[in-house]
Amino acid sequence: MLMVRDLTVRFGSEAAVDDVTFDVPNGRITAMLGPSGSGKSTILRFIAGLEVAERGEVLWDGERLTQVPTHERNFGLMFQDYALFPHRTVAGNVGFGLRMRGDDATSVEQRVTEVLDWVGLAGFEGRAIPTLSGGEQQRVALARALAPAPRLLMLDEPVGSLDRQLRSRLVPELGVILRDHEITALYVTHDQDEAMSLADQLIVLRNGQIAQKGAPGEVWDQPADVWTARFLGFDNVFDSLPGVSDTPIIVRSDAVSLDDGGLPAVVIAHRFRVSGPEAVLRLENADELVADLDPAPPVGTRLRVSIDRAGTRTLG
Amino acid sequence: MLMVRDLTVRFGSEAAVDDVTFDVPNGRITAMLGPSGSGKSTILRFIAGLEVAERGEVLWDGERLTQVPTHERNFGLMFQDYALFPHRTVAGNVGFGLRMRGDDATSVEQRVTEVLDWVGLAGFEGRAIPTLSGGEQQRVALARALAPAPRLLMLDEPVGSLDRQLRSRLVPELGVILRDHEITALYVTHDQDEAMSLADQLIVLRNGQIAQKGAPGEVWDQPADVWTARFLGFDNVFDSLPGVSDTPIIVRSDAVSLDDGGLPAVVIAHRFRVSGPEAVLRLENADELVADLDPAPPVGTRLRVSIDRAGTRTLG
Amino acid sequence: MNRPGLRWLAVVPAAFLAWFYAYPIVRIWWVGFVTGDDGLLDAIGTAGVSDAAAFTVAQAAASTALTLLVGIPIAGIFARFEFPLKRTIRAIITIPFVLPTVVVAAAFLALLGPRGTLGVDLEGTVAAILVAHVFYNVSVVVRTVAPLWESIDPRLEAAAATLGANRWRVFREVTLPLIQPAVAAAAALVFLFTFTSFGVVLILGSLEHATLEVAIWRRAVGAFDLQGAALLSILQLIGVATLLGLYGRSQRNRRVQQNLLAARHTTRRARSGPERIAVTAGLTAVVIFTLGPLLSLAIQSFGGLDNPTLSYYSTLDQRDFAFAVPPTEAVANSVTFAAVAAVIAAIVGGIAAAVVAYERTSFATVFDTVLMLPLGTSAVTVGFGFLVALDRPIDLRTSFIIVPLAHALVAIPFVVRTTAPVMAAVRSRLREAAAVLGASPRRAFREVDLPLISKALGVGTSFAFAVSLGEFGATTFIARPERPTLPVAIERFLGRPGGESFGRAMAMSVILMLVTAASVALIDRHRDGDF
Amino acid sequence: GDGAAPGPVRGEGTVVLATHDSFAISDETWATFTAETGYEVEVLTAGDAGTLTNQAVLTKDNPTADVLYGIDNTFLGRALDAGVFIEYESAGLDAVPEELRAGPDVTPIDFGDVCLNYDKSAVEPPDSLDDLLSPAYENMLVVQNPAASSPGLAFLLATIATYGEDGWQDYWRTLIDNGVKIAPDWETAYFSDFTVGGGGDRPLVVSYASSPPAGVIFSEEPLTEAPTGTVQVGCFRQIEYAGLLTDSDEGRSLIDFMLGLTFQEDIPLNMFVFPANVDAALPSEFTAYADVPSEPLTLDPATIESNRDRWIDEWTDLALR
Ligand SMILES: Nc1ncnc2c1ncn2[C@@H]1O[C@H](COP(=O)(O)OP(=O)(O)OP(=O)(O)O)[C@@H](O)[C@H]1O
Ligand SMILES: Nc1ncnc2c1ncn2[C@@H]1O[C@H](COP(=O)(O)OP(=O)(O)OP(=O)(O)O)[C@@H](O)[C@H]1O
Ligand SMILES: [Mg+2]
Ligand SMILES: [Mg+2]
Repeated sequence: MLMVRDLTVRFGSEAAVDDVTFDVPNGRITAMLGPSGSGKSTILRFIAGLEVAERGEVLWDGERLTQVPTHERNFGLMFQDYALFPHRTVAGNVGFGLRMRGDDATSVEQRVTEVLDWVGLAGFEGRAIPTLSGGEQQRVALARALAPAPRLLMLDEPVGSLDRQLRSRLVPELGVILRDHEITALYVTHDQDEAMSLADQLIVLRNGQIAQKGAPGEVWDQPADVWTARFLGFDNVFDSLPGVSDTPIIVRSDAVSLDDGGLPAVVIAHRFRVSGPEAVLRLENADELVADLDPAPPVGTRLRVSIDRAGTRTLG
Repeated sequence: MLMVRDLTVRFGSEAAVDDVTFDVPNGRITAMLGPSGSGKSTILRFIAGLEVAERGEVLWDGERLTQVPTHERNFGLMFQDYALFPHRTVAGNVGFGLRMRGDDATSVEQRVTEVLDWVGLAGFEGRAIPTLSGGEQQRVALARALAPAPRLLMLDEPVGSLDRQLRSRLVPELGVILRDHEITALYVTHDQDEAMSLADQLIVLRNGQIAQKGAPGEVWDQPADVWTARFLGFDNVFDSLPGVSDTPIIVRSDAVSLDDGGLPAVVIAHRFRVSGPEAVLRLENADELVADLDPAPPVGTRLRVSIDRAGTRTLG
Repeated sequence: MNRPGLRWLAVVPAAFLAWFYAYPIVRIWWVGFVTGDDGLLDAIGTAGVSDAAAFTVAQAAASTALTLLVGIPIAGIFARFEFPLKRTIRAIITIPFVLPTVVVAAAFLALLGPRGTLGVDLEGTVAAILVAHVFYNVSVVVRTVAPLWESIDPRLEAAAATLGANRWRVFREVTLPLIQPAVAAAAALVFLFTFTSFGVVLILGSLEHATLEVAIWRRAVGAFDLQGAALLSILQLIGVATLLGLYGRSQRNRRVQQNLLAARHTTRRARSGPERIAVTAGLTAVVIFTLGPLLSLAIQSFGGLDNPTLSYYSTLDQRDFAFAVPPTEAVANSVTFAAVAAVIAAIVGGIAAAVVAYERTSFATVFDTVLMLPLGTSAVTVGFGFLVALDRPIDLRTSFIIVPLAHALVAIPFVVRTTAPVMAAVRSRLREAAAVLGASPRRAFREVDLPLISKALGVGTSFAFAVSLGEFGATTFIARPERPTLPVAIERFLGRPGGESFGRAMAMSVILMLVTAASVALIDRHRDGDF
Repeated sequence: GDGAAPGPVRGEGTVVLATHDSFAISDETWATFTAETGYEVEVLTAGDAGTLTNQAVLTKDNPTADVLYGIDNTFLGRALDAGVFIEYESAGLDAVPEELRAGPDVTPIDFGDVCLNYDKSAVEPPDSLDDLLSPAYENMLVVQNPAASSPGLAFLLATIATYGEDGWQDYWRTLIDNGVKIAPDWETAYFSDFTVGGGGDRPLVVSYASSPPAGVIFSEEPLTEAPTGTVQVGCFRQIEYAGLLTDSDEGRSLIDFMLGLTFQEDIPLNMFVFPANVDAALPSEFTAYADVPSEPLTLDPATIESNRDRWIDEWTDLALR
């Protein structure tokens, strides 16, 4: 089990990571979400032993790692900006960890082909890094981090610049691989769906502090607060909603329906989503409400809507 | 108007861009989607004058640009890997284009503050690039490209590593800015929603060729083919569906409902989405069907489902 | 991206070399062959020549290997760590580079001579030559390699560590390949320098060991057999050109563009215990190695430890005898020459480096090789060449500029070798970014490349300055207006019997050291200001 | 160069003197010259005597100076062969002893004797070069490599002058068996190996007859007696000449001046050699501590020129291989 205790990392005066404590159970996948600049990469770098903390420590199965140098931790880290070796070919990059481990040439080659194949870069072995497209580079970085199957694998937005289709194949498969090899994983992502579908545990960071922590289902069922709910991507998050709730509440867009007895509102915009068009309504108290109204009434239409309580969730 | 004609770019033997032709009307935003390695960045680099083509040319308002050097084209390009100047501060990067243009120091400073403010990096002026987080760097790159308001702005996954919340603020605002300044834009993204909400025109690339081109609405209503539909992120895309359609068809997950007289199927998995859980069913012909069944029946349940024609779309 | 329109810039360094190098040596060869009698047979006939050639290559190779061995770790310490007195130490290790051989010889004999304080007698052994060469050149390695090394993105090394590479593997697999161009450059410089080593071999080396340089000098000066000398120097040049050719080939396609960072983002204080120990040990070792001999000089300049005195310094500037050059005058002359030489070298060398770095053509490779030749050509050949060649169109032979010119000729290779590797490593992507933001290629160079390379360029320039302070190259063989420099002043004192002369010579040497350290530190400070 | 040339402008009251690095004369002397002749002097220094000679030969067709000074009898032959000089008989020659002269081309200006110096406190001076072969002087002598050092060459020539062209080799072999030490140059020999100069362990060193006075003048504490003495035998005389490179009046007047008393009497304490002009008064240190050997050895410049390289090669073979 990976334990991070009271971690505080300061750059100059302001703290990038502020008293963070969490565990990652062996063989489990923890997803880390948080706004840009909230300290995700810093935490990973610290766990890898690449960052000195002002306070706090990291333990593996109870053993303090503070004195253990990076290369002896057997922690893999896929850097957000890849940090691929510019002087090595794709194969040279992907096989690096295996060679360091002392695998013999043939098995290295075999494994490299296997992993490259998986990320959809079969035949790229000989390519020079600068000739790769952005997404190809990201996949090489992913392959490089995964190849040696370290005991802990930290992935910093591993599929951020891949197209959704490729992502929706890779991410679930990645989950299977990690579980099969019992690799403990720490996974930074900006894609809620990714986190949901992959993670056993979710950590939401805010300004270097943990805003919420828990199983994905719980977190989505019970966002800790309005900020977290909004950050998680819920559209209709209100501190209160007249006539519906006077505590913080989330309303699913498909819980909104036309109802002459309902709240007065006006359509101020349309939003196009793959799932179909959505209407953005402004309520009397100026709150905005996104509603799945199909067909969406033209902008400007005044109407009344009611909210199906089943589709709402109260917070806190 | 930007015109790209018969563009073919070859690296070694294989063509990265293969006979691509398209226009970007003045002041309009065109979104470019395509799998990793499909040639998006290459096209942008060519338009900027950074890549030599085997065939084809780029024109601006009818004028051939082949002989016009990059720095005289007044085309902005935000690089996928940012290409920030490591030896300049944030302000030095963002203000670069303005200085090249010959703006005086004060107006540069002013504009820099303004743009940084917009991308949420107020007060970062003096920061050194290597000390920025990934997303912060991306925002600096975006600000740098936007600051001089070039006549054509090309953005290569400008918000890919930003959290959804920030994105959902920036993207629409970006659209407004572009339209206000009548900046013609070419926008590479992997996020369908982004493309939908922002673009006037959509270009889908596949292996360096244009798979489909058109207004976002059209494209989503009528994906050119199964590949395009799947790439655009539709879950249930079938070459044919017994008893429903024997031509290619898309089925919305919420068009699936339990029906004793329907197709026999078995629940093989659950998928968690922000919008709620989804059940993955396997039909008798081994096709997989994703269905919004709430509550989702436990995995292994045998059931029968029918499909609401209203929620289907036939292709081609 | 090949930077267009740079090739024509090559005319500047090309013209410089043609006028001040190629033409003179060809002229002197010509003179040699027309005036020569049986020199041909002599030169080749002398059994010594083949031995000399063999010994020259052998000692140069050994010296280079040793110097790299000592220099690279030190370079690493400078590139990756912050420590107190950094600039001072960097300046100190540059001092030996400029000291006259006689002085260094005296210092070494005081330590490693028959009655040396260290108790080992290296006098006249090959070991003495090698040790002296390392002593002279270790700063060449440090100052050539550090600028590139400290610009390398530490995240690459971090990535290797997360993949299980220990420190050594990280160095072997990541760092070394990335700094390889700079290492090769340093190797080339040290090799050429020791290949044409003269004084060290003559004074410290056992007298039967003669390098080609010594042989050429003996033919040209002692025997005035210009034909033999010409033949030998052609032989020498062929050797140098061959080696440089191989060097050039080895460097082709070895360039890796990378994300160069400013030193302050890549260097840090030593953290763990081992780190601290390594850094401290390394620095202590090199400082002792450098300062040891220097201190023994300093001590002698104070009349020894038993009854120290300042008299040598106080009497330095009383012009009681005409041959005694007052230090102020000597310093002024030295610094003036050095400044002019450094400026010439920086401009010509900088342009040359740009051509070499950005032109990926075979032309560039050849050009690169040619640029290095002056460093591998015997000083006497060049010096006498000046005499027979530089009298028209305008007579430069006796003008003030001849001295800095001669120095610049030797200094330019340093500027090129320190600058080009860094230039070549600058990501063209950055230039592209500048271009899309409206910067013309020239502007892009100024705004993007220059800041990234200015440190390396500064190192090159301070080398040029040092080369000139040390009076390297052809100057001793050309007639020059009587402007005695520090080295000349030192030699003059040494040319007189009596303890006081010796003391004064040592005092003058100490002044030379201080001037060197000060000017180097000054140029460094200026450079450290950059990004 | 022509009138357009930078650096020395010829004529117009400037006379250019090319000489070796160790040339030195006081400013007052030059002031006198300018006062007397109206000519300014520009001095070019150019390495050692050998280099100086070669330069003169190389620039014969387009000299860099009007007058060359500092070429000695060990190199004179080369310059004479090449005919770099324009004949000039200065009036002052009358005051110069016959044995210093070397034809109409050059004018002797000064001379110095390369002699063995000995540490008075450590050894009795040898009475002949032969003595040096005796066990009494085993491991006592340090000499310089004639290939690299001018006094070294002079001492070699002295042995050749003494033992003849066929005899000197045997002498050297025995000398080497007797533990002579060979230093690369005068500085090393005098300051590192000589017992007096630098606390070395060799009480006998090849140096100059003028070294004892110099040693007194430049000693740390004032001395009443020179710690070193000059061995009177086996001294080789080096004579330095001046020669006219351009057919110019300023050149001639410079040579005249160099033979004059002002210049001649300024020579000893600046260059530690003896003035060629017999009328020139010597400084007290010289009269007190320097004794000029009665019969110094010499060789004919032509002989030296035609054999020097062969001799040096032979010496190198037997001494260093
Ligand atoms: N210099 C090069 N040499 C060889 N192949 C190259 C070079 N540059 C790009 N390619 C190839 O051209 C194809 C298109 O590259 P491009 O960068 O345009 O893809 P992309 O659409 O931007 O992909 P991504 O979304 O991953 O950035 C890729 O397969 C890439 O490997
Ligand atoms: N070397 C540094 N000096 C100063 N500030 C730093 C340094 N490194 C990081 N920071 C700051 O620390 C904060 C956290 O950085 P970190 O990279 O962990 O953010 P992140 O969560 O990874 O963001 P992103 O999602 O954008 O990558 C950022 O505000 C960043 O500006
Ligand atoms: Mg990050
Ligand atoms: Mg791309």
